[in-house]
Amino acid sequence: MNDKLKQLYKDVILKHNNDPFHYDKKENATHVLEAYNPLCGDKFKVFIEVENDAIQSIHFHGYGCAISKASTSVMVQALENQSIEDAKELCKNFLFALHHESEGHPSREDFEAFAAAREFPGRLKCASLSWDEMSRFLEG
Amino acid sequence: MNDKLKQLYKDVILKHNNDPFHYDKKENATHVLEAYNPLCGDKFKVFIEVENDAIQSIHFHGYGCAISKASTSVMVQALENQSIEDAKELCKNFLFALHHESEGHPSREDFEAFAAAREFPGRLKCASLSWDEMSRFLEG
Amino acid sequence: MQLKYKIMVDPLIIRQDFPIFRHHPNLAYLDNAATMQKPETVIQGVANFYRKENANIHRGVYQLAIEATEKYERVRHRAASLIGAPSTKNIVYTSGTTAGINLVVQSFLEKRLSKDDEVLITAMEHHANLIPWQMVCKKTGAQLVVIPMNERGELDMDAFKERLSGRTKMVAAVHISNTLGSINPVEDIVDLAHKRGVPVLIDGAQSVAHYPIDVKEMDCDFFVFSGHKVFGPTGVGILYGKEEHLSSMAPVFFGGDMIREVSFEDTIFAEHPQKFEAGTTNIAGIIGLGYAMMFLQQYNKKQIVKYLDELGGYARQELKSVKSLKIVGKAKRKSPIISFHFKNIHPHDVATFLGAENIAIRAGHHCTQPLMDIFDIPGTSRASFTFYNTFEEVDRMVKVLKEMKKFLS
Amino acid sequence: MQLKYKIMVDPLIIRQDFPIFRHHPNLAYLDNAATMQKPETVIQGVANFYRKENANIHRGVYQLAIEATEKYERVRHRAASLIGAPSTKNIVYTSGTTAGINLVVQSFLEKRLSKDDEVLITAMEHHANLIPWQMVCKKTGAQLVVIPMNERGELDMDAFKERLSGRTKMVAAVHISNTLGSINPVEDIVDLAHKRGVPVLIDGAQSVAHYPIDVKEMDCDFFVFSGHKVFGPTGVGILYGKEEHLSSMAPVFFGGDMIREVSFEDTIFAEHPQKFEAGTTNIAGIIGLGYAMMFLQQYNKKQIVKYLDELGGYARQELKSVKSLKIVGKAKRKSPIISFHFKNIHPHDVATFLGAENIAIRAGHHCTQPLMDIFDIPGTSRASFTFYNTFEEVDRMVKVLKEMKKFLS
Ligand SMILES: Cc1ncc(COP(=O)(O)O)c(C=O)c1O
Ligand SMILES: Cc1ncc(COP(=O)(O)O)c(C=O)c1O
Repeated sequence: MNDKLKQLYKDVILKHNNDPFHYDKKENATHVLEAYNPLCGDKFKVFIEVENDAIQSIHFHGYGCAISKASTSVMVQALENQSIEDAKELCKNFLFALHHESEGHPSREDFEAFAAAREFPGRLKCASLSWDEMSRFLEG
Repeated sequence: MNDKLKQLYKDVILKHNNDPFHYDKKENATHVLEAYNPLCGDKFKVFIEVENDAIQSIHFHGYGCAISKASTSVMVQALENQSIEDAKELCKNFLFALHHESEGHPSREDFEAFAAAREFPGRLKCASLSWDEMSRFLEG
Repeated sequence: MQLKYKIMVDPLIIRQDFPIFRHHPNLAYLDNAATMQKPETVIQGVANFYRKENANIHRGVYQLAIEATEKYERVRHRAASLIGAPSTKNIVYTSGTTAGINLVVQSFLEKRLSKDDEVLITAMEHHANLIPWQMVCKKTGAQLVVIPMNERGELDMDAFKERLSGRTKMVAAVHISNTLGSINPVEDIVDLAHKRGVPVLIDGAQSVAHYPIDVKEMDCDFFVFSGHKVFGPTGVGILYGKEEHLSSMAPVFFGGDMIREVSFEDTIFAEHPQKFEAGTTNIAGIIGLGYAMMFLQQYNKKQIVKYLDELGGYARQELKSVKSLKIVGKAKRKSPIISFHFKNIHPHDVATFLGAENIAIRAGHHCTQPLMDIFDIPGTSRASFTFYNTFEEVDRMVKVLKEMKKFLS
Repeated sequence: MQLKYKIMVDPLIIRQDFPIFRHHPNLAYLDNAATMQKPETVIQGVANFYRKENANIHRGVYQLAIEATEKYERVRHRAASLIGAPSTKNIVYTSGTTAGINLVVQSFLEKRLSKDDEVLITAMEHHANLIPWQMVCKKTGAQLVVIPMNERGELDMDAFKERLSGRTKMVAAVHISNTLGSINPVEDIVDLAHKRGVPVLIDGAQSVAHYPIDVKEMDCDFFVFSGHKVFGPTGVGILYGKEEHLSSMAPVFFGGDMIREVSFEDTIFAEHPQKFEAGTTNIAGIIGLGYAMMFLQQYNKKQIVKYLDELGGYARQELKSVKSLKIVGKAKRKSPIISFHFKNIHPHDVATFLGAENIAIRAGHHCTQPLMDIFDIPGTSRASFTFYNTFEEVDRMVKVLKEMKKFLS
């Protein structure tokens, strides 16, 4: 099998896809985002409890490919208990790691896993779907 | 100048174009045909008096290129005083001479003049415009 | 594997006509239902038109313009002969299937449709043959009625008979489902509808390239297809209509080349088909479509169908050997369009694994979202074959699917 | 004759990019207002797309589909930059000028128009920018109001000011008349209309190839043009629209690739521009249009205009030496489109004499029949130039006209 593929579907993504973090519906959350890609039908709801300018709890539910699901799961895991400002920063980091070769740029292992999607331009959107929506929400 | 052109615009056509036969409006004629080519705007009215199954008198008026005007003039001249049956035959002869190499096929000089239009396929319709309309009328 | 029969439709020879396979020798192009690759004659036909013959049509007196017009109009004859239309007057040039259907909706149906009338479509329509009818129903207050199908993806003809009624003003049905591959009994559909005096539009986007079409025999009122799905250029298509309909329909797009007389006060339109072809059409595209139809007419459709039945049958059988793969669409009469899905693997991941090995399939809802809802899946992976595809390509696809399944488990 | 100035726009070099002149070395192609010839890069661009890159767009996961989609979407950037649009979201792909205008009429204007409202057009509109407005007026009971011009073919701007009123709901004007060559003061038209809050559509079919266009500066609400008149393929065009309009407009053609969600009950559309691009568009044509715009952008528009002003001026001056020839259209600001007529020689005869010497001009009403009625002539002969045309071609044309005149007298 193709090495680039193996790179993409390696542990982080497969793990999160098979065992997503906080995969649950919380319809009563203070904020519910919908991350939807009409071209492929991927659709996740992200349930966020915001209090005191911080994300107190965050869950997600929905349907999508391994990449989009894992990326949403990684996001949920990364943003829980973060202040809004820190969450913004994390979104920026993730999207930067996704789109740019990160020479010397320190990044998290779970973020870097998605950089392999750069080899599959058709899949970049899958990796960024929920993060894009989250960014829009956080930046107001 | 191009020989084929000279062939086309030779005496018969130029004569009839400059001095058309029975060029006059007779709005009270028993039948008024309109020969119209929307693609180029050529439009002739043909005024026919039919009595006793014969064309007693025929005139035309309108606007068109040298070819269509001369061809209409030749038609008017040819059909005057003809029985409907003979007129049908003349139409057939003209249209045949126009569209086919007339090997040994006896035809009239004034008809043959238009055969040169075969070299200018864009102009065939000009030569046949009024004749086509007349055919449709005669064949009922 | 070994070919078990002798065919004259030899994909290995036919492939040689398609430059894409020279440039991508390793490409298994199994996305023919989305768009087909083009034979060299079509590509050259378009290029040579621009290189040697280019002129605008219909009004020119000079040689290039006359020849372009003749060539352009000759394609109407070829289209008529390809689908068995009685005359070139039945053949309207469009920009594609979608445009053809929208034209019929706006120009033919809208003025006949009122509140409480009904329009019948099938559960397996492409969005192109669904949304236009849905929208005209919304506009007029009519009802869109959907003919259901069984779980194999076969139309429920009893339900169709039941739902046909005095209120039905139009039936629109896809000839071959682009998602399930089901071949619908269009002759019966037309028959039943006509018994009630209801006109029928058949969406032939997926049928013209492979199956013999005779619109006179089928007796449908309208038939539409796209150039790019019959080996031709993008941006062109054909709408066939019965003359009695076309002549009574008012044009809905206006511009040059479709008029008889114009003043600031009023316009008198040309006759059909010209009145539907406003403005400069896709001249080069239509000429390219002529070459595509010429390419198609070289082959015996019976042999094409025979080959594709074998190829599709083989693919379906081999796919069964992939663990937990489910084929969606198991109609008895079907074309070589095969949708499948895995419970735990998203179609996009499937397509990515195949794409990495140069195997092009499509993943998603295939513009049949409501059909996906019926099967309660978000999408499928779809492999669609034509007669330049080979048994070996099936083998390659199945091999990758098995590897993927193993890797992801 | 001798060129009197130094130009970088050198027609003899530019011609070499156009294969048509290799295949017809003797052809004087003076019918550029009808359609332009295509440079090799455009022809190759389309052919190579089909040969090496062909795939349907937007939904594919495999490499070909992704690359095709990117290439296709990049053309939107180029179109935006060519006409100074702020964003690709302003750029709607259409099948041509005619389609763009019809879309604006149906989707933007129709729902805002009622009885006693008025739509203003000019007396020199092409049928494409006349009949759609006429028909929507008929349908809604609104009035089509025509802005007159003087005998030189210049728009009567005082009359325009007078006719603009509270009832005016739309102004549609041609940028450059395809019959008279008049260049209309579109900036003033837009200014005046906007002072009254009236939106303006500009028909740029004849302007984009030669003149610098900046829709932001012009501030028009809509701007339309055709690919085939800017050295590009047939069957494609661009509609520019302000985002505030495009976002509020409902699509009028429905099908695949323009939706967000679909069920049998309802459809939610995608955003603009996608919602206006139903079905498989003319993908290869749009990619070819990209190459055509690239070709255009190689040249400095100022130099193009300078050359064409000289060439057009020369042609007008030389034509005056032909006995009894009358030029129709003598606006001060004009492009190299020259209509002329003889009292006693029909335009078709003129075109035949020129055509026999391989000089391609157009004869007829040029899809501006009402304009012909104003000048009380049934048609004109029209020579229209672009920057691959030469002074020598003018000389050839004039020579034949003189011979013809002599022969027919
Ligand atoms: C001024 C003008 N408007 C509109 C059109 C129509 O363009 P198309 O036929 O490409 O749609 C033309 C071309 O004929 C034109 O010259
Ligand atoms: C069955 C069916 N109908 C309609 C269409 C729409 O065709 P086009 O996009 O060429 O207009 C397609 C193709 O996607 C199809 O498969």
